[in-house]
Amino acid sequence: MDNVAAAPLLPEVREAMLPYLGQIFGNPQSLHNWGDGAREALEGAREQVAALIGGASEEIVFTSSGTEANNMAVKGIARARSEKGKHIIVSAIEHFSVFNSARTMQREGFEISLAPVDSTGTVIPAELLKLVRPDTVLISVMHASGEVGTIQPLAEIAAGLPKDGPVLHTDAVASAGNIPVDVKKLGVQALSMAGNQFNGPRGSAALWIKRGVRILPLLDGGIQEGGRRPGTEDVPAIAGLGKAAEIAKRDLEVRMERLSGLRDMLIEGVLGEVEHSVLTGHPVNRLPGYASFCLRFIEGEAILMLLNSHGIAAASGSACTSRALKASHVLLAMGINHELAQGSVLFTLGPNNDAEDVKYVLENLPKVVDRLRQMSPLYSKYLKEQKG
Amino acid sequence: MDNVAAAPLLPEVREAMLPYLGQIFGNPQSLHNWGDGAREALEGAREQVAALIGGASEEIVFTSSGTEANNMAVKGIARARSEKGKHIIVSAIEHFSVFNSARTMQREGFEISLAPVDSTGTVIPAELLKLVRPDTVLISVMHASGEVGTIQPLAEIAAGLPKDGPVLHTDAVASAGNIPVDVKKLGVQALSMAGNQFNGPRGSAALWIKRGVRILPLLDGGIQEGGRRPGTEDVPAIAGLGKAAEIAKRDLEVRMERLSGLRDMLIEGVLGEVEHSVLTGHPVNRLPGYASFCLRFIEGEAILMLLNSHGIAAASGSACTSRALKASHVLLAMGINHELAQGSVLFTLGPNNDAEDVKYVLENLPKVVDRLRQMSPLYSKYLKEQKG
Amino acid sequence: MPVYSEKVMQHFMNPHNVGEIEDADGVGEIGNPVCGDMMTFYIKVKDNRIEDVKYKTFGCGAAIAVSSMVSDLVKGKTLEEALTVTPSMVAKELEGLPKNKLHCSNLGAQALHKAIKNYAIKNKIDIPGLTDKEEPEEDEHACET
Amino acid sequence: MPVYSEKVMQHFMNPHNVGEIEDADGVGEIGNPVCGDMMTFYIKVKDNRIEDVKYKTFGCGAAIAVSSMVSDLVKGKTLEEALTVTPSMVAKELEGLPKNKLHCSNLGAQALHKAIKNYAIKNKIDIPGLTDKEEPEEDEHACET
Ligand SMILES: Cc1ncc(COP(=O)(O)O)c(C=O)c1O
Ligand SMILES: Cc1ncc(COP(=O)(O)O)c(C=O)c1O
Repeated sequence: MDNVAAAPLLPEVREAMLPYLGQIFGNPQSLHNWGDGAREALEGAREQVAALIGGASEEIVFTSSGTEANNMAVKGIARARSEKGKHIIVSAIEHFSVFNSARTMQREGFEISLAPVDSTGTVIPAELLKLVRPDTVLISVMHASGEVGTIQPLAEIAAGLPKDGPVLHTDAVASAGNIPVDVKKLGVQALSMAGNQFNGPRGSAALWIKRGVRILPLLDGGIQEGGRRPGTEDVPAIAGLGKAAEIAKRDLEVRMERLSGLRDMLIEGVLGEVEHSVLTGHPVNRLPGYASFCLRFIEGEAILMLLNSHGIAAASGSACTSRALKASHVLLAMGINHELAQGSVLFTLGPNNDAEDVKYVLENLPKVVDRLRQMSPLYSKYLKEQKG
Repeated sequence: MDNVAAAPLLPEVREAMLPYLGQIFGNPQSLHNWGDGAREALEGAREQVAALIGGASEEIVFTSSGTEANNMAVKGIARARSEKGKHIIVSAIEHFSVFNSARTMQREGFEISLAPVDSTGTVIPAELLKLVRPDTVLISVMHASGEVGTIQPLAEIAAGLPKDGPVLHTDAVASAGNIPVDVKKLGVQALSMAGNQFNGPRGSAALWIKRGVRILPLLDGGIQEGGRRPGTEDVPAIAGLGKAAEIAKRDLEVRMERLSGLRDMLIEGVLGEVEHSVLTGHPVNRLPGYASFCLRFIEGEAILMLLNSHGIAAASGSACTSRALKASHVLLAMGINHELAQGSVLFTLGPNNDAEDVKYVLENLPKVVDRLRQMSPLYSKYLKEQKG
Repeated sequence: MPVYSEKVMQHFMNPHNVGEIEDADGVGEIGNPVCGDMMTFYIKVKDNRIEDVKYKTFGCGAAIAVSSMVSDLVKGKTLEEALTVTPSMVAKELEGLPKNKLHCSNLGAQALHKAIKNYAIKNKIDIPGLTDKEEPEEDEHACET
Repeated sequence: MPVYSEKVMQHFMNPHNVGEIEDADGVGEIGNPVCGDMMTFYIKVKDNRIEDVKYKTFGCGAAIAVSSMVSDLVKGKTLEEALTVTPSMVAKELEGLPKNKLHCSNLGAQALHKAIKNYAIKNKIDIPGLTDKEEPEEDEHACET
């Protein structure tokens, strides 16, 4: 149940891509006929993606990943607006692609403010709005967290911003295609999304930028995507992204209902059956397929490895799973201490999961946890303290 | 015969990609088993790509396009070395992804020098070496031109550089997979390449950076590609790139011989049968599949459109085909005047082309040219001048 | 979504009225090869009407289609009527042009306008709609319009 | 190319000698949960030999495998022999560890070392190979080693 990292490609999406891996191999920039099929695929996908988020198709720029879309948004908008001011606000729980892009802008002379979150991982609009200054040119707040699933009150933030003030960007990589996303309702001027987060292909992502908002390209080069994102277009990936967007829009409600049901079953089960477990993120305002926990006294990587031996895939925000060997900044920003953060585990449910899967996790997770606790010096200390 | 823009995917490459569009949908960063297949694909491809260019696999960073690889090289190396100096040399015929990246560095305080080319589009090593200064930190010279096919004397340039002096980067997007590319023989420290230029997939490209050469990432984010190029990896595209590299290496000689033969047949035919036509680029040191010309008195876009009506795909460096409405800077740098540059046409031959195709072009191109010349005020002026 | 409309393609593939008129009553030339587009329009005038119109065009697909469309639009028209042909009319009749090719539709109307002006000057007549439109002088170095 | 070697996986899935020794002759604890890894080693010494060794480990797969391997390597050895077990030996016996997990193999050897030291102090004896290796004092805030 690691659908985020390993979202299966929908068969329909695959079908939409295959022609472009075969005979329709044209270049959309070419004048000749063979380019026309590719151009149609590109423009069709642009409309499908725009429709998913309520934007206009000319406002969509295709990129190669959510990371690239976020880099382009943060750096491109900040650089384009640097004459108006050099202050950026990002939330404390942004993905590294936003967070580190902001840090790069810091090296380019910008000042960065971090908007805090509460214990559910929710940005506090009043706190964020207090940080806004006359020279604030960009605010980036994710739409939903890919680690704890919390959905952010973007519309409330947008409503509190001065007119013609900062540009509001949202990283909707974890949310787009999974919950309703409407750029107008959210009140944002730029939005990042990625196909592989809703059963579309890898290498397919997009940045929506409201008409009129200035942005400098991240990549310099030729004329593709109107010069905003040059480089030979990955037509099969883009065609797949379009199809995935169309399907996501079509099936959104049904899918949300189904996944929320499974998620709640999993959350209740884990909290009920695993002692010393806590839910991370917001209890209600969370992504449909996201069930995330911290399990005390044990460490995430070990949990994942044992789950894996039972055929269960999951993710973790523990230090050991991060390669940088640092516990998730998202968990820490929510006030979870380092020790508890080590026991983080995240299950993400997708179209291939059903109640049987959830039951299977609920059968095996307690065993895995127990086995690791039996090995844990922290747990034995805890038991001794309880006794003594 | 527009194989560059529309290179067909080799069936074997397609086969190598399909599994990753299906069941093996794991994330190479995941700890669980499903990630292992993806990780193996990634590391296997890294070795295949490294083998093609004579580098080490840890020195390969996958990117989404040749454009991105060039941006990363030019900006990343210049930024990483900016304390050593702020001077960059690029040749006058670089692709826009190198050229405009250099211009971006100019806005960041670097000085840029342009190394001139001769009338065959060849960089003159002695002229380039004259431009080298103590504060030159980066030199970028393409390996082969994607517009006129000329192969550059990189080894000669490398040999003339001071030890521990500037980093030499080459844009081998047009050459890698098509002619022998060996980073050691070329004497470069960084090299860009792209899969779709040798019948690999779109969205698959790589930057090779010699161990020890410092580079700042272009994209900020997570830990993929060792943090040098974060973002969810496009596993199918990378697997396809690996396969295409393997095949290119295996078939290189046979393919070069076959394509050079067809190319020379096309060049001789055009020069013989189309009056007022000139070959652009080097007569001998050129990419095997590249036949490029300027045809006087007529304009490239119109030529392409009429060729297309005969089922022939080609490209042009004319102002009208460029969207920016500027004639190719490559042709102009070679000393070709604006008027002649308008009549540019480029045929690129690939694995699907044979002698029949060349004959077909040679039958139809003269008709197309004639028809447009009959309409051309420049041609009628020329004829009147000849008479008068 | 091909680059050009069907109409453009029709005119490009089979342009109408291509050619020169040896004894033209008015000739107008515009553009230059440096910019990639150049047109020469020839008109034959009888009773204040454009009895015949021909042109030669060096340039892209749009330039050729625009020349053809302009010639169709003005053939048989009075000079005053012909002068009312605007670039946007031409573009509309062609079912649209890509944004970066709109300058071609300017060229077509301008070349015709120049041919009429040339006729007017040669014949020392004054045509309503002609003098009030000042031709922008071409600049060899400014190709974008 | 899985992250971990077969050997690491074997030890992780079936770690040897897990547990505590109630009446241990020496106890050594290292690491802290903030860093993600913590180990407590227990030894039972008889005739200068490690008659029994047990441990509890909080941490990643590598930390657990390393603990298991260290316990295997030193069980039955003399204290002097046990002190010759180095982190790189542990990593080698495990058929390699990912670069970013090498610090785990340091922890295992250090925890054992501490247990032996604890034994030496309690029994006021001097063991060759012990005093010349100064334990680096742990810093709560420096997790990387
Ligand atoms: C020499 C050269 N460099 C770079 C590129 C850009 O490659 P891409 O379109 O994959 O970004 C091209 C594309 O044709 C090229 O010919
Ligand atoms: C919220 C969020 N933003 C951005 C990203 C990065 O997306 P990608 O891996 O496609 O670059 C992720 C990835 O998980 C994410 O969850």
